[in-house]
Amino acid sequence: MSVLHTVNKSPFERNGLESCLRYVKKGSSVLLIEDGVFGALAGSTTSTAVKGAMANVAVYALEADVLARGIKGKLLDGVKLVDYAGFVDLVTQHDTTSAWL
Amino acid sequence: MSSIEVAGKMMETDEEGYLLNLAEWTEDAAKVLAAAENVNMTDAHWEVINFLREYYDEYQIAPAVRVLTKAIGKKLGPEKGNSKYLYELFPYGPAKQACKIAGLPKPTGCV
Amino acid sequence: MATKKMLYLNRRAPYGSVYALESLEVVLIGAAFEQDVSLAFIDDGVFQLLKGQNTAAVGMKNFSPTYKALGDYDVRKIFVEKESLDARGLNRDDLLDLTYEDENEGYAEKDSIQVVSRADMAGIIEQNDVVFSF
Amino acid sequence: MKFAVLVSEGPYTHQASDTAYNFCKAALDGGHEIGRIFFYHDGVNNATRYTVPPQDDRNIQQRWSKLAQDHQLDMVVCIAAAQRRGIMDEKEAKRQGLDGHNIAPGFHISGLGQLIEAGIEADRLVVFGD
Repeated sequence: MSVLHTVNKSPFERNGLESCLRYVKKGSSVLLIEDGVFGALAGSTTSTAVKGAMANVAVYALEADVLARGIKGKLLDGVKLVDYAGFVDLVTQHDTTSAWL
Repeated sequence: MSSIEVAGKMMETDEEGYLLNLAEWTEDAAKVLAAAENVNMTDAHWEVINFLREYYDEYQIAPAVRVLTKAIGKKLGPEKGNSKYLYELFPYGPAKQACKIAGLPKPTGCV
Repeated sequence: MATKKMLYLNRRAPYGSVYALESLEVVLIGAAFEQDVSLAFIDDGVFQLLKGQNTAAVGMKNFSPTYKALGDYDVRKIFVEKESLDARGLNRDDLLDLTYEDENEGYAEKDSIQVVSRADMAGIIEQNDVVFSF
Repeated sequence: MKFAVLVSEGPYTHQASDTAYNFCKAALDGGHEIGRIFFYHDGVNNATRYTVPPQDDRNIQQRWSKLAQDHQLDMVVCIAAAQRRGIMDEKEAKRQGLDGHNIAPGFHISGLGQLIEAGIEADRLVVFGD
């Protein structure tokens, strides 16, 4: 079964993203929302881990949260942006959703 | 706010008659609480009340009715481990009525 | 009603926030629905199951004894991640003894807690239809 | 597809209820069904009608109430969590001997069983919290 993992915490404050990345399996996806979008920053202390995960899973970020925080130009290559409708689509495309709060 | 009188001492209860300070509970309080519910306390009632108190002491929760019936059946015999028996003793339900008499927290009404 | 595989994913320590307590409340109510229930404890969630909790001085209710009632509620699959224990200097002996009675084997008492590896935990998370995160 | 949504945080402090709202709206606009929105933990605070944000801020409670009205949504507030945090409907306030109630239109108070049931009946459960 495929899982959509949502992460809503900055990786610089909490370990939700780090923890989540330990459990993602091929075919699953990670969606960064709220402060979780800071996990998509390029050149940060988390970038290597996120890039590593992208070898197996797709990493998305909620565009509204990226824009709100002014980081659209600073994201890792390969992170895909979605709007809320895209978020809904991702939920439907995976068998389960697991929130890393 | 209401109160009941137990052996000369006033104990506060809420609108539905549950003790506010559970630490005040005594067997005499149970008798007064039961009388207010028109429950005449027999040995069979005490068995259930004591069981509930022991369960709460050990696990810090009042057991769900199906857990209570199963556990009572195991401890006091299968003829007592059914909800019919418990509802005969406590017509308004073992969760609400027996917990009130036993001095356990008021069920939140969850389910 | 269909039976679903439901996972309660616990990642927080007790007392510092209400999530552990209110998660346990969901589990107890949810048990009445007779679904295929598992509990997973990872990260700080493993602190919920520590023996020897004493809340007297903080003035909060100690709800750790309630985990021992889970067997009565037919909650029998409690997975604790070994790596999370290791990272915190803990092992199985530091955790509560949680048991259930197996009616198929003469009501023998069995351990509800299974300490599993991170790799196994990833598989457990993936097998569920519904994940409640707390 | 039929969704169930769990909102575990209150309004304004965390973004969770904003995200939940935007998600629900997008799902409904996309032709999906929301079987139930369940408010738990501090999430019950979304349901007080006594929130008065400044005029240039969003009114989170009113937004939920309108969404519920427009789409006949079932928005349930957990009774145990609500009692801890002082969210009352008329019936509960009376049962508890309180002098008023504060639940907003479109929300109703019920048990945790409604969360489990929502999880069973929906195709997907999505959790928003802190």
